[in-house]
Amino acid sequence: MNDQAANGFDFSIPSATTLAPSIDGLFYALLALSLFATVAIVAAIVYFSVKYRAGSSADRSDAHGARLNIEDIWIAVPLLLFLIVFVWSAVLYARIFTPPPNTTDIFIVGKQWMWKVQHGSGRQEINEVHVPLGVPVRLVMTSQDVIHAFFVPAFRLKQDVLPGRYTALWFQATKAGVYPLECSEYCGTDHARMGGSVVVLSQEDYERWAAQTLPQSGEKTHS
Amino acid sequence: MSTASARLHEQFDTSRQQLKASKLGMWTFLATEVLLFGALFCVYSYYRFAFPQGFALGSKHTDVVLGTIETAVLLTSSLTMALAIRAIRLAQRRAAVMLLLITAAFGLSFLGIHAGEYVHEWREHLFPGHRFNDSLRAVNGTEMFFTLYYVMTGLHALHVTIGFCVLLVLAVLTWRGRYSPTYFTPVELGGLYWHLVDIVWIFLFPLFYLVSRT
Amino acid sequence: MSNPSVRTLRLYLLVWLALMMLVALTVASAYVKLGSFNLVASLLISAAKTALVMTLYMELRREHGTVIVFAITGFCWLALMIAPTVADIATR
Amino acid sequence: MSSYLSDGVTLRSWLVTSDHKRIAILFSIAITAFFFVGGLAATLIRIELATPQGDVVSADTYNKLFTLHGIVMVWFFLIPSIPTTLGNFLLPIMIGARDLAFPRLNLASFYIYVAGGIFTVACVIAGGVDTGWTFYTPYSTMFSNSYVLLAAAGVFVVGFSSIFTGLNFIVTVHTMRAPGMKWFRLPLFVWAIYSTSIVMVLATPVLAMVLVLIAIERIAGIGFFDPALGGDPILFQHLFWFYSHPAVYIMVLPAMGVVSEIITCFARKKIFGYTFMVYAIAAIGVIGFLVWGHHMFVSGQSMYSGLVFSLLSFLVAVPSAIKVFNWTATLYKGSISFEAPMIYALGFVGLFLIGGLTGLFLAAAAVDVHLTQTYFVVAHFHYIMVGGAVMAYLGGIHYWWPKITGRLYHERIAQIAAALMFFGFNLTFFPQFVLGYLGMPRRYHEYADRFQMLNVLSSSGAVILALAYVAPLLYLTWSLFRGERAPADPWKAKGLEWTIASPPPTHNFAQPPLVSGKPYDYSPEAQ
Repeated sequence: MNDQAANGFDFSIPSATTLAPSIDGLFYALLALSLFATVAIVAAIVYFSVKYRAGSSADRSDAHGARLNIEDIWIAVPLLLFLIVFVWSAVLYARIFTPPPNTTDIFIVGKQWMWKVQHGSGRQEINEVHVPLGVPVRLVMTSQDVIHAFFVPAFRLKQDVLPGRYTALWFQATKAGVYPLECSEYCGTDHARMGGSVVVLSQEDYERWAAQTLPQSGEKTHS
Repeated sequence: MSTASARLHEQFDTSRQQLKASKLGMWTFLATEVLLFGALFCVYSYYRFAFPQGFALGSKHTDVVLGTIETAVLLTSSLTMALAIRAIRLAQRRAAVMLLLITAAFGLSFLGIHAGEYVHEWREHLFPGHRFNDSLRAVNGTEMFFTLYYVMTGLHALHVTIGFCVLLVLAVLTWRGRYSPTYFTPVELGGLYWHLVDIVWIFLFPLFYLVSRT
Repeated sequence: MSNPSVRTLRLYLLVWLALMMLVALTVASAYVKLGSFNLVASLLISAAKTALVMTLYMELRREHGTVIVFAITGFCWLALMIAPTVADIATR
Repeated sequence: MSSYLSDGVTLRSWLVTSDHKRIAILFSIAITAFFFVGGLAATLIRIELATPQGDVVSADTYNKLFTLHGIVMVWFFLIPSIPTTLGNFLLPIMIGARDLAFPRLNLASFYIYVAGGIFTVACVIAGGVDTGWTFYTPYSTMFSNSYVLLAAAGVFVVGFSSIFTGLNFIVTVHTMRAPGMKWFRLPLFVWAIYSTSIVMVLATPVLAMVLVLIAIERIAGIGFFDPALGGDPILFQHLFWFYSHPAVYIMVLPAMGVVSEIITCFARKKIFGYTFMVYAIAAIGVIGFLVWGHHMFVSGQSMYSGLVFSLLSFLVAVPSAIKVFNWTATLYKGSISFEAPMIYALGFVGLFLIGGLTGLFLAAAAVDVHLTQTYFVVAHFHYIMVGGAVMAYLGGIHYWWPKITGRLYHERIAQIAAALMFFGFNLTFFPQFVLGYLGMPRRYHEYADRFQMLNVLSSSGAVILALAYVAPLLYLTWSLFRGERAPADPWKAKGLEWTIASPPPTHNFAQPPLVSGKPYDYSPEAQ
């Protein structure tokens, strides 16, 4: 696990898929919008509080001159900004939920408190998912018992895994490495221990790895 | 009929205001009843959309004759309930008591018919769970149809039972002359409740008995 | 002794008759192969019955506007709940 | 001079009272008790999370703790808090009535609340419930072996207390306003409580039915959300969130009403854009019912539903934005003083602003895919509920304390406690936004080492917050017995409640007051 400085002030997480930068882009845009609004409002409150504090000699004539057109402005402006952000987010959301046609499919079964993974080549693994770099990968997931959620912070993606039906999560990895995997939908006692990792290998390494059909836990099979 | 008038509660200024408050309070309560049943109608809509064949097949196994009779019985009980309130307005106490008792009797007969249906369905292995008849279970959604059928008609039957008790109490109080053409709010509120229970059945009947009979 | 605000017996019986006919109609409509229109028909008939019961038996027509709004709000909120929920499974 | 407090001092006169003011006090005692039960659970959670390993409590105990914290805080403190205490006490007085429309129903509502509380306490004693306050199926119905039925019964019962209180307020506002008190002369607090009551009445029945369905499925082993039967767990989420999102507006709308009253009084200025504020309250109440799907962007809900719910969630943010702008504009050209209620109110505006803006991150479906089910969401809703609703509740308690108890509290201590609470709150919950972005999931008993620094910050903030919450309990209780006697209108505020004695007589008004103008006719004295 290439963990960053164990508990230093490192407030960044890797961005390891094609969609991650776009999602981060929208995130930081919203952050900027929020910072601006917060600073503006708090500054106004502080300024008014100081200038018009009880007993101050500020000019208070025409205090109740209700300029209602300002009311329309601060209805229209937020509405407009919100619609812009909505369209931006809607386009991204659609891309997140529409896998490209030719994906490498990996089958995942969530079970109370572990992830069972089955690759196309027959290779199986527990709590670890090896995926190829640079090609679209689609995880076809279902659950054996309760609702879990397959969450990889470095990919900025998560998808609930439901019993009784399949849910899918697609991504295209852009950086090799090992990224933490977490279960983010509460699923019982060891919900916090249901983590694992997603290992991104280059295309050739993945093929060579997937070809070996040694069972991951290493006990000798009779064949 | 004695000109009994309401005891004006001290927080009200006029009895007209008190009547308006009771009516508004009752209608708000009826709105919560609509939404209480509404959650079940929402579950019904969701699964009817998901399993159209299952619901059609399930509906064919309900007894449409008894269902129709029940609907007629409940609608007629709404008539007698409305006539009972009309009778009180015309100060015909004896007629009002009779009509209230007839309405209660209709309610009871509805419950009786419905109990009969449940017994019949128990024998035909139509209760969900391990006893559910396998040929029906093969069609997706049929068992869900019957799960919904028992929960929704069961909750409705519970409301009919409550209504039945309310009607008996109202009949006794009317017999004792508690109400008069100028004050009969409790009977009116009881009537509103009874009509709503009838309206719920008006929707339950086609959704369970008449999904498709072809 | 007739109190003007009281409706004639005839009206109550007429409403009852209409309700009975609507019951017959809804049962009959189930035996006709209309496909998805079966559901629409049965809901419309039920709505008609409900309207009859509410306006006349529950005397909504004579009530203050607020009470009518309260009476209708429950059903509107029900639609607000069912429509998006069914839309979800329909577009999944 | 006899008041509602001195009319009858026997326990019986309190336990079977039908005076809305006494019922408000009964509620406030019960609610404060539950607040500290939930608070204790929160303290244990924060202690556990100070270290990455799960070393203070076992995983099972931790799951029961956060579930208890959720259930108690949501249903036994936040939802009843302002409506049943300040609402019960002030609504009749503010509209010039002698009492609520159905006083006995009001008392019944209190005892139903207590009955629900008894179920929940029984559930804790029996061994607790570990499904989270959201009761998601199939875990809550098929897999959890904790006391789910007892918890569901407690919430089911307390739901009816909410419905009856809402019904009582709606009928009272419609039928018992004093002469001249037209709809658009109602104080914004009354508008907020009225809109909250409509949301309570229309949303809570669906919660009651969902809990019944969980009970049926858990007892009978078959039911609506069981995948083996073709059931769909997502349908449970639809029904649950159809109630639970409006529930968050039940929690914040009354707080908005309180803040409007406080800011106008301490800025000595009419509210800016009264009509827009009323329409904003109504809009929040109605649109609040259409947005529940934003809790389910990654739950398996269809993409198109997600987009529609995302759009509607952005629309519901607009009325909240209007309110924040109007509160700020009210300060313009006022004569602002900073007693404790005003610190709470301004604190509310700041924290509610951050809570609302982070809500936009979650309404944007694409960003929500990353942020949902992490501590970002935990921080968001705590900014709205704790930074918003609890701050406003305490602001309201301080603002109307002289009116309710006839006593003055110690101003300096109250201001310090309010400031300490503001600081402690931010230290507790702001780090959680960063934790959420870094990918720390919710409801985790153990977490990765890289999250420890921020968790330690948050836990230390929680200690300060806990202290800040204990302070009002102490100095307000002290003021009950030793506080100075309060005049009828200590803040020189406008509003019918300030025209009668402190504490008010049992029947509020000798004869119904005549209302002539719009509320808040303050005029800032140009010193």
